Order: sequence, then structure tokens, then C-alpha cells
Amino acid sequence: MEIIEKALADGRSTLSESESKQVLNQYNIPITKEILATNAQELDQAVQEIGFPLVMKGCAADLAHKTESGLVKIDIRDAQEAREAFESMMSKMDSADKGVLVQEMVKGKRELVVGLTRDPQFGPCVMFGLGGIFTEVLEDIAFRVAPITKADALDMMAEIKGKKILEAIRGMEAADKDMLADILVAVGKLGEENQAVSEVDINPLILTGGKPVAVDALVVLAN
Amino acid sequence: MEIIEKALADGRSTLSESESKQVLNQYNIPITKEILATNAQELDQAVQEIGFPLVMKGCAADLAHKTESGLVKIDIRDAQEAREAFESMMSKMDSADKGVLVQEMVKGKRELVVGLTRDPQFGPCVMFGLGGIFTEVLEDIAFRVAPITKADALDMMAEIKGKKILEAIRGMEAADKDMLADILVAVGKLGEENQAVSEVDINPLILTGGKPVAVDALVVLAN
Amino acid sequence: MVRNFEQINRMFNPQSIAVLGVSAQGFGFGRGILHSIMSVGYEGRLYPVNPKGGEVFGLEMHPSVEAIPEDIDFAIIAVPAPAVPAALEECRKKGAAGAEIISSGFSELANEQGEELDRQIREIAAKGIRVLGPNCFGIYCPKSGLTMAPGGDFPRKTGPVALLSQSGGLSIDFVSMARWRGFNFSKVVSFGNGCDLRETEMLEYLRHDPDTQVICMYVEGVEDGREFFRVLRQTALEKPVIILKGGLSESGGRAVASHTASMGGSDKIWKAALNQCNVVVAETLKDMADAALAFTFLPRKAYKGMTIVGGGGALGVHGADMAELAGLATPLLREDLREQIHAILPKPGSSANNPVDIANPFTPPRIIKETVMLASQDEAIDLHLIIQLLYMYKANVGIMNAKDVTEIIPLQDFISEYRKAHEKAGKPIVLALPNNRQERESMEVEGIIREARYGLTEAGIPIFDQVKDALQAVAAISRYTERRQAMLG
Amino acid sequence: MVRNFEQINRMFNPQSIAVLGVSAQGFGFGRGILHSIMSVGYEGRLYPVNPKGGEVFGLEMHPSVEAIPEDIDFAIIAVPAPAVPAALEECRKKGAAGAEIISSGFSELANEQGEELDRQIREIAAKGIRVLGPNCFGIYCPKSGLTMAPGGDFPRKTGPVALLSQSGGLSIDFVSMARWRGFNFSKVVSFGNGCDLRETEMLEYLRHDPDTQVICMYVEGVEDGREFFRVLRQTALEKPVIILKGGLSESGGRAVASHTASMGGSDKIWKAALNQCNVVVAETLKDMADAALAFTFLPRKAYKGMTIVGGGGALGVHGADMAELAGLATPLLREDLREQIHAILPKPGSSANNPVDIANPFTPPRIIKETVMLASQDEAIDLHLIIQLLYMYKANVGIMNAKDVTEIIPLQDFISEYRKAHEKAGKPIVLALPNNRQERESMEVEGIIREARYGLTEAGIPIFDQVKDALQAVAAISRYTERRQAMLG
Repeated sequence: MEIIEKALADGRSTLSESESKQVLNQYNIPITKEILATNAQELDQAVQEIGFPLVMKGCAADLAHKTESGLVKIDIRDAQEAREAFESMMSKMDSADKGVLVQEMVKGKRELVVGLTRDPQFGPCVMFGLGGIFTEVLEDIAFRVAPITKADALDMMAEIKGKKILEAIRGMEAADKDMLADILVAVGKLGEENQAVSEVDINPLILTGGKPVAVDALVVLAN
Repeated sequence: MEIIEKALADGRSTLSESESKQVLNQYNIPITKEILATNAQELDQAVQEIGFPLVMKGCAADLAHKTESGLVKIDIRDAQEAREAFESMMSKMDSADKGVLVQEMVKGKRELVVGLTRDPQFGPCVMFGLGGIFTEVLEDIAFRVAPITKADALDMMAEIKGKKILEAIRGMEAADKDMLADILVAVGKLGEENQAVSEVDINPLILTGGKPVAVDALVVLAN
Repeated sequence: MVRNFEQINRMFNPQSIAVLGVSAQGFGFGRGILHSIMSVGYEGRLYPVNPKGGEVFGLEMHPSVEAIPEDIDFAIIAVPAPAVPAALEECRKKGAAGAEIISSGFSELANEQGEELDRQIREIAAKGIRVLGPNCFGIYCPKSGLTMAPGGDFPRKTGPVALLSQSGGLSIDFVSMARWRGFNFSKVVSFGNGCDLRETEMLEYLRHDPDTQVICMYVEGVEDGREFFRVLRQTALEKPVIILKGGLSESGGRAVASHTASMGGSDKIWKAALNQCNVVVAETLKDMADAALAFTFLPRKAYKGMTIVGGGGALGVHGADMAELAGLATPLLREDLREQIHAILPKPGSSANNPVDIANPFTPPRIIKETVMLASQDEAIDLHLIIQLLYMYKANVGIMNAKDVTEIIPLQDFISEYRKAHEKAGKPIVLALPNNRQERESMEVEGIIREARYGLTEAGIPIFDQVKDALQAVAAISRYTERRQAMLG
Repeated sequence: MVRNFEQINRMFNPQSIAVLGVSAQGFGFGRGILHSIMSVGYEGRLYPVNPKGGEVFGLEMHPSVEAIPEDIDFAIIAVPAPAVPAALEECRKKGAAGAEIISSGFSELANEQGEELDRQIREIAAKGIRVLGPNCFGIYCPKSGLTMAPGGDFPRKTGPVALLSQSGGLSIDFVSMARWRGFNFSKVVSFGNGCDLRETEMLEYLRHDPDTQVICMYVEGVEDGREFFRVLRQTALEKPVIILKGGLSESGGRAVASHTASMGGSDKIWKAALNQCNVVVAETLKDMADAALAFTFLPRKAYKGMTIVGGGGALGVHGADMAELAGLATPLLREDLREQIHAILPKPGSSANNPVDIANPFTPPRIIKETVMLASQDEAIDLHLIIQLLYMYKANVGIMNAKDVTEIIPLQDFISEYRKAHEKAGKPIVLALPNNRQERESMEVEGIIREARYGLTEAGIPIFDQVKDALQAVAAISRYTERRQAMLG
């Protein structure tokens, strides 16, 4: 894939959020509506296209701890706020490819994680589980060796302890398991087809009205 | 306790959120800053005292599924929004004691649950675990027979699978375990001292900068 | 309370016993228990009662309790259910401190008549005689020679373990499981329907009993959960309490209802309550016996690091896996010790890493002893587990031109070398001694294993069937000790 | 692939075998395996090789492989490690389809010399001779009479179970555990360092092997995880595969490294991969043997509802609790059946609810048989578990005035009544047959239990030690069957 090859040629070991999502998009994984802005004019256009409320995130390869570094601002409600956030974020980054990702604000309380890892013995393995802070807090995750079938994907959803999160609870719609399964199968395929990809981390994948959307994503490359 | 006796005299089996929190307050359990408004004038005063952004909730005894019924609105940012929410909520309730609770909006991503239940064999038992939708999704909870000691309370925090939520993670402060332990001990005491209380449900108890605050609460009475 | 305990003490140590409901012939319960008590060698005075008079096992039958020529300390009642209240009242009048009612046909039948009989028993008990049962097997007390109906060959040797059980059959089973594991009892009490004395008061009694150091319990339901909880919490702080809880499942709960008519209680709260009291929870009766063995033989300590010593690599791999599951570590030994151990092990095929692979199951016991002595010098090691596959010798009978396996297993060597290791290593040793050759044609292997187990337990080394059993039991001591220290602050 | 399997078939069923490294005296490996193969009654031609010539066990020694008067099918190599490559090359030239190298001193030592020897073996194997080992125990194949070094008394009876194991000692253990459980083998292969033939290819072979219906494996690490995964997934769809994975823990992993020099792999991914393939994962070797027994004896079915039949209430309570833990239900029986069962049970103390309490362990086997026959008519019941406490009879010897327990246990009755129940009930029966009297003085009880186990397994009833063992094994069949159906869509 072009994005990956370019990054490898640049000697990079990670893709930026925006690049990572473009890779996912090529595998038909639903991602947030988003536009990368690198100057004030692009920002205005992006803001107009996405609409309020929106989310802004600093975007560059090799950015870690975005939230802790003040590089994520959610629920931005007007142009003034957007402009301030843009300036603040741009000033905090120093890489050449820096920009600010203007993103729709996805509504949904349920956060999942989908990932890909390469095991030294079994090769690419797909991961699924509870996302957000709960990935770290609970490690409630299931693995499968890729390639996986749709039945494998459904099995993973039934395996996690918090599987009830996919049901219709507290007035929220049941998750679209079919779509989720397609995402898991696609991530496995991505791993199979791109030997250079050593890890994929989609966290959170948010359920919005039952439909999963990749809200943050990171693709790590093997050097 | 007066509130409880009055409710019993009225033949009620539950306390409203506002009443429930007053009971908790008497046991030194930190609750949200909140004012009950029953008319437009009280609303204006309450809004002024609490300050934006704020949360508004329909409040009466025996209200179930507040969120699903449109009786909870969060992140209200101006007087106009507040007035509209007030009118909408008041029109949706029909009990005589109805009102709208104007509440500070507690910042914090970490939701816990603290509860009290009466076991037919062991009597009042204190419960602690992950809150919000995760109470239902994971049932990651620990029980202790009341009265409990502070060591018991700390044990409960160490027992749940998601205990890491209490640590300093993702840039958030570690939970004040001492305060949490005091809350658990107090809930046990509440159960011991009030035979009429058959259940207490504090969910969510939100960690805001490490400090726990009871954001929603329900006290159920035995008839 | 103390006064009360004196009365219960008299029940456990009676000078005279009346046995009611003894038939001259047949295999009835009354005759059975009389036979058992005589077989076990009870030294006090026994008074069988039968209105028809006559003789049984050489003893004169008394036509009534009243007709017994002296006051009695204890009564064993085996008459039909409807006759029990009157019989109990007679015993009370005859000065009995207590009685065990082994008859069945009471509230466990879940009918009105049964409930009424239970009520009458409670009324009489309230007048001053303490009652175990009905529908129970009563008391086994090796010190006094009191035993249960099918316990005529129970040992008279006393030990630090007490058992408190609603079920009688389970009591018999547990004593059987203890005798070859090598631990003995202070008191065993089966209280059945528990009309009067039951879990809470007996637990409080055992807490104060100087002869009891480890308390095992089989519980289905309890009468007063809060009081039981209070006493359990206090008791477990003083002595380890190991509990097998029956009826946690839905149909297990149903079986409880028909068994001793008590409430199962909610699964989660039960587990929480036992955990809160620092109870050692056993999943099976076998696990309870293994835990009791460990608590009897091993110092109470928070064991962390251990060696695993065995012949065959997979054995060590498996041992280390099981240790980790149980929360125990098998750390690499100190380099100098590793070198010394390496020097004495047979080669090739051995490894002085931990798990220590002694290459094959036929490595002489002296080398295992020396390995253990060396590993003891490592401060990270708290305990040694030796995996001993004695049965493997059987396969060598042919090539060694031996008559049978008894000729080629150095049994006495094993016992004496391990004894020395136990005495001198300074760190406890436990053995896993499985027998994987249980075919009909290898009875002699079983005989040797039993001899080895006997010899080693006599020397103070606890023996477990399987590696996993040993590790779970050791882990139970660690957890109990650590939490107890935390609870005492 | 099929051509390849013909070569492997020749290894398992050789007409002529050369054994290299046989000493005329002593207890060396070469002499040991020759003795074992002769003891087991191998019918083909055996050619011991020793440069010094001479005789062993009445056979002429050949000075070299070349000197053997015919081409060989199979070679067993027990010469010192440095001499192995040359010996293997000789065997290849002599037409051998394959060889097992039981010598150790190769890559498992984790030194350069060992690695180099492994490399040389691989080179020769690539020229056409297939190799098991080095550092292994090789093949046990009861059909052809090929056996392992300490397996001179292994049965010649064949059965549907295959074992594939990196560890040799564990293979011996597993065959020992099988023989008294009552299942037999198609093939047992220990491949040690696995220079040539190892897990994946052998698994593929066993998948195609018509004599193998159940595959057991002990795995520490695998060479090519992806290929292993692919073959495992396909195999487990066709035949149940039961795996004991060693080295999942940190120090277990370290022991693996020193044992067969293979990577343990990440714990979580291993578990996920085995689960994904619908492998039956065993925690211990004993669990693997119990699962193999169940898969051999019981129809493959998603068992849901079962009866538990035993004497003593606590036993049933415990059984129901364990069943629920294993995911099996013990539903209340249909009312008319409950009434009929109630009518035949001894009273008081019995219960026709499920668990069925037969009141005491001495209830005649005929009544248990009838209970089971009646319960079989309930559509919610898929299987029966009988808990049989034969050892309890021992306590009755005294009161029954018997010489010993063999006089009072109706052993033949048990066997014949349960046989009838097995034949006529229409639903499978499993037995838990524990022995809680394992003291030295009760060897006769053990003897009876072994006779009972033998008689009942001969009749097709699988016997387990403990209730929990039986339930876990049955639950494994249910899970395997259900997931297999789901995977096949």
C-alpha cells in the first residue's frame, strides 16, 4: 500500500492517525469523518465541512500521549474555540508533517478495541475487546490467529467477559455484530497482506447507535 | 432518620435522588453540589448558585429509567438551555413531589458503584465495583458482610478485576482510597443503623481528580 | 459460655453412655454404634437399652434409661423418630449432659410431623440437655473413645484437626481420607438437622478447644448467618478454618433442601463472607483433606519461592506451570548452588535450573537429598517439592532380572534419606507421590507406595497424590498466613 | 503427501529392525530397548549391532549395519551422540524408511556441538530417511509390536487413541495411565528434539491414520506455528485433539528451554490458538487421560442434562455443584418417574429428586440399575453418573462378622447389574469409583476396586476416580461436539 511504502521509505516506524485511518479505510473499516488541516485556511474549510460539535487532535507520526500533552480537544462548539485549539496544538508539535485533524464528534458511550499483533510463533493475530481505559484496566480481550473467518470473529465477541456491552442495554441499540465481524476479518486480512505492518491498534472503536466507528487508530510498521 | 421515617409514613418504597443523597450526606459521603427546583424562580436561583456547565435531572420518588425517559440532560451551558430542559422535564413527570435537580457537572471518566444489599442469611452487605454501564456489563463487584472495617474496604478495592482503575492511569490521578474506604464503611454503617433501608445504590460514584463523588443515588426501603 | 463448654466437654468425654434403641440381632443403627464404640475400645461404662431386656455383645440390656444403675454423661438415641422426644426426656432426667440422636425421620422429610418432632426436641433441649442431631452420626472423639456408627476401626490416635459437618456420611469419608494421609483428629462432629447444637456454637467451642488447631467444616446452610459470621471471623483469626460449602449450585441447593432442610443462601454472598473471614475454601472433600494435611504438617508461613525436584523434563515444566497458577514461584537458584547441584546430578539429561531435573526417576535418593540441602541455602527458597515416581521402577523388573519390583525399589533408602533431608534442610519438604500404575497386575507397586507414604508421613513429610494437589495446599497456607497478618494489622 | 505417509507407515510397522548401540551387559538404552521390544513380543526380525560382535538375549550381534543380511525397514539408534550422524547414514544406505534416535547430547544441551550434530542429522534426513529424535523414546505401536525403552510390558491390544509428545518420560506415563483406565493406543510417538519429523507432520499423519480416532498431544513449543495451526485446525474438525501445553508459565518456559530447546510462545496467544482450533485443553496429564477415556468410551454428543445417583446426601449436593461448574445440569426428573424411583429406594433417608440419594452406599446394585433405567426415560436426561463408594463396606466387616471385606462386597453383582444397565438404559453411564481407604491395612479394598474397574471398563463403562474428574471429562465432550457443529455450520 502506498502510504505504508512511503512511510517505510521515510524510515518511519509508525503512521500518523490520519494515515492509519486511510489504511483502515482501504479495508472498508468505518472511520470518523475527518480532515487534516495544516493552516488557518484549511482549518476554516475543514470546520465548515465537519460541522459542530467537533473534535480536534494534533496529528503527526510518532505522537504519543496525545491526551496528556493537550493535543486532543473534544466538543468544540464554535469557530473561535476551533481557532484557539488549532494554534495551541500547532505550537506544541515540532515535526515537519504536523497538522491538526478536524473530526466529527462521534456520539456513543461504548468503547471497544480492535487490534493486530504479530506473534513470533503464530504470526498475525487479531485482537478484540473492551476499549478506552478499560483495555488497560481489565485486559478483557480475545485473540485469534489470522486469517479469521466470520465465525471466528463472532466467537471473539462471545468470548470476552464484557460481551453484554454488545447487547441492547440501558436504552442503547445492540451492536451491529455483522459489521463488527467484518472489521475483525478485515484487520486479519490487513495483517496477512501487509508483512510490514507489525501492529494495528484501533482504540477506541466507538459504537454509535450500534454501528462501530474507528475514532482513533495507530498502525505500527516493522523496520 | 427523618427523611426515611417520613417516606415510610407516606407508604413509599424508594427515596428520590435528592432525598437519597441527603441520607448519604448525613453519613459524610461526598455528593454532588445540587439544588432541587420546582418552579422557574427556584430554577434561576439554582442555576446561578451551581454555575455552568451543569446537569439537570427530573426528580421524584419511584422514577425509573431517567435517561431513557429524557429526564437527564448533561452539559447544559446557558440559561436558555436550562429553562427549556426544566419545562420539558416537568411536563414529563406527574407525581406531586416532582422537581428538577440542578446539579454541578462532575468531571471524571472513571465510574464506580457502591451499594448495600440485605442477604437473607448474612444481613446487610456492602458492595463495591465498576460503575456506569459496566456494573451491568461485567458484574465486576465485591461484597462484604457489614459492619466492615477499613481493611475490609481496602480488600474490596483489591478484589475487583478492574482494580487498576483506581491507580494513576492515562494521566489521571490515583483514587483517594482512604476516602473510598470511608464511604464503604459508612454505607455498611448506614445499613446497620437503619433496618428500614433494604438497598442502597450509588451509581455512578465518579472519581474526579481522584476524589469520589456520588453523582446518582437510590435508597430503597423495606415495607 | 465457659460453663456451657464444660457441659459440651462432658459430651465429648463421657464416663458413662446409654445407647437407646439397641436390638439384640440384625444391623440396626443402635446395635451398629454400640458395636463400633466397643470395637474402638471405649474405656467408660456402656449401657445398652431395650425394653425387652436380654443381652448384646456380652452386655446386659437395660429395660429403660431409668433402670440404669447410675447417672449417665451421654446418651446415643437410635429409637424410631416418634419415640425420640420421650427417650430424650428420660436421658435428661438421668443427668445426661448431652445426647446424639442418630435416628432419622424428622424435619428432613419436610412434613408437618417431622417439624413437630424437631420442635419437641428443641423444647426438651432448652431444659438443659444438649442435643446433636437428629439425623446425624454424632461424635467421633479418639481421646475418649467415642465413635460414630460405621467407625469401629477409627484410630484412637489424636491429632490437631477438628471436623464439623452437617453430613454424617461425609464425616466418615473425611476420617477415612485422613488416616492414610497421616493426620488425626481432636473431635469430629456431625450434627445433621441441628435442632440444638449446630455450626455456630460448635465452632465457638472448637475455637476454645485447646486440642484443636485446624478446623474443617462442611456447611450447607446456617441458622443465623450474622452470628455464624461473627464467630467464624474471630475463629479464623486464631485457627485456620477450612470450609467445603455444599449447595452453591441451583440443583445442589435443591439436594440440600431434601438433605438437611437448610437454606443454601446466595452463592456470591457466601463466597464473599468466607473470603472476608479468611476461610480456606475447599472445592472438594479431597481438597479439604489435602489442605488439612498441609496445615497440620507445615509451618504457617507465606511461602513464595520453592524448588521443584523431579526426574523427567516435562514433569518439571508442568510443576512450574502449576506452581505459577497457584501463585508460587520457582526462581532460578543462586549460581554457586546451581553449580554444586549440577556437579552431583547424573548426566546427560539433568538440569540444575529450577525446576531441577534429576534426569530420570531412578536417581538415588541420596542425590535428591543433597540437592535439597544445597537448594535450602538459597534465601529465595522457602520450600521444596519433590516429585517421586516410584511406580516407574516397575518397568525395569524385566531388564534387571528381578523377581518383582519390591526387589529393585530402594524403599528404605528413600525413607531414610528423605528423613535426613527433612531434619537437616531447614526448609520444609513436601512430596508428590503419584501412582500411575493402578492396573490389577501391579498391586505390589501400590503396596510399596503405601509403605513409602506411611514411613515419610511418620517422619513429618506431607505426601500428596498429584503435583497440583501439593501446590494448591501449600498456596492455601501462604494465602491464609498473609491475609491473617494483614487482618491483625 | 500420501506417498510420504507410506514411508511413515513403514516406520510404524517394520518387518526388520536394526538396533544400534547395544551392549552385551549393563542397563544401557540400546540394550534396554532391545529387551523391551523382545518382551513385548515383536514378531519381525531384530538385528542388534555392536562392532565387537557377540550375543545379546540369544541374538547374534552384527558388527555393523552393513553386515546385516537384508535391507532394514527401521533403525533404533542408541550410540553416543557424536557417532549418531554416521550411524544414521549407514541405516539410510541400508534402505531404512526411518530411524528413532534415542541417544541424548544434542541441541538440548544448548551448545554449539549439539546444534551441529542436529544439523548433520537434518542433512541426512533430507536425503530420504525419516528421523524421530534425537533425545526421544521413539515409537510405541501395539499393532506392530514396536515399543519404547521402558515399555517392555506395554499391552499389545490396540485402541483408538494416539499420543504425540515431545517428552519421552511423559509418553511412558501416559501409556501407564491408560492401561488401567481401560483405553488403548493406535500409535504413541515421542519425538524429543524433533530434528526431522515433529508435531505438524505427525499430526497430519495421524489425521489420515484410519486406526486413530482420538489424538492426545504434549506440546512445549512448535517449529512453524502457522503451519501447525493450519493442520491442527483441520485435524480437530475431524478427530478430537486433546492437548497438554507445557511451559506457559515463566519458569515452566525456562524448564522447556533446558528440556527440548523450543520456544514456549506467548501464553495468551497459545490459549487463543488452541481455543480457535476447538482443541480440548488439559491442565494436567491426569486430565488428559480422563478426557481420552471419555472420548474413547462415550458417544460424541452435547450432553446437557444428567442424573447423579449416589448414597449419602452430601455426595449428591457436591455432585450437583460440580456439575454446574462443568456446565452440566441435573434437572428434577419427570414426576411419574420420580414416583416410580421413590417407590424402589430404601427409606428413610433416600430422595428421588435429582441428585438421586439412594440413602446409603450399601443399596443393592439392582436398585441402582432400575433407578438408572427409569431415569433414562426422561427426555431431559442425556447421561447418568453413579457415585459408587465400594470402600465404605470395609467399615461393616466387624458388625457383619465377616472374615474380610471381600466377603461382603457384592462385586459380581455390581459388575453384572451395571453391565445390564449399560446395555439396556439407552443412555450412557459413567462411574465415579473413588477409594478413600488407602491405608496400608486396606490393600484388599484396593484389590476389589481394581477388579470392579476392570470388569466395568471391559463392559464399556468409563470409570473415574473422582466425581469432578468424571464431570470435567463429560463436559469436554459436550464442548467439543457443540463447537465442532458450530464450526461446520
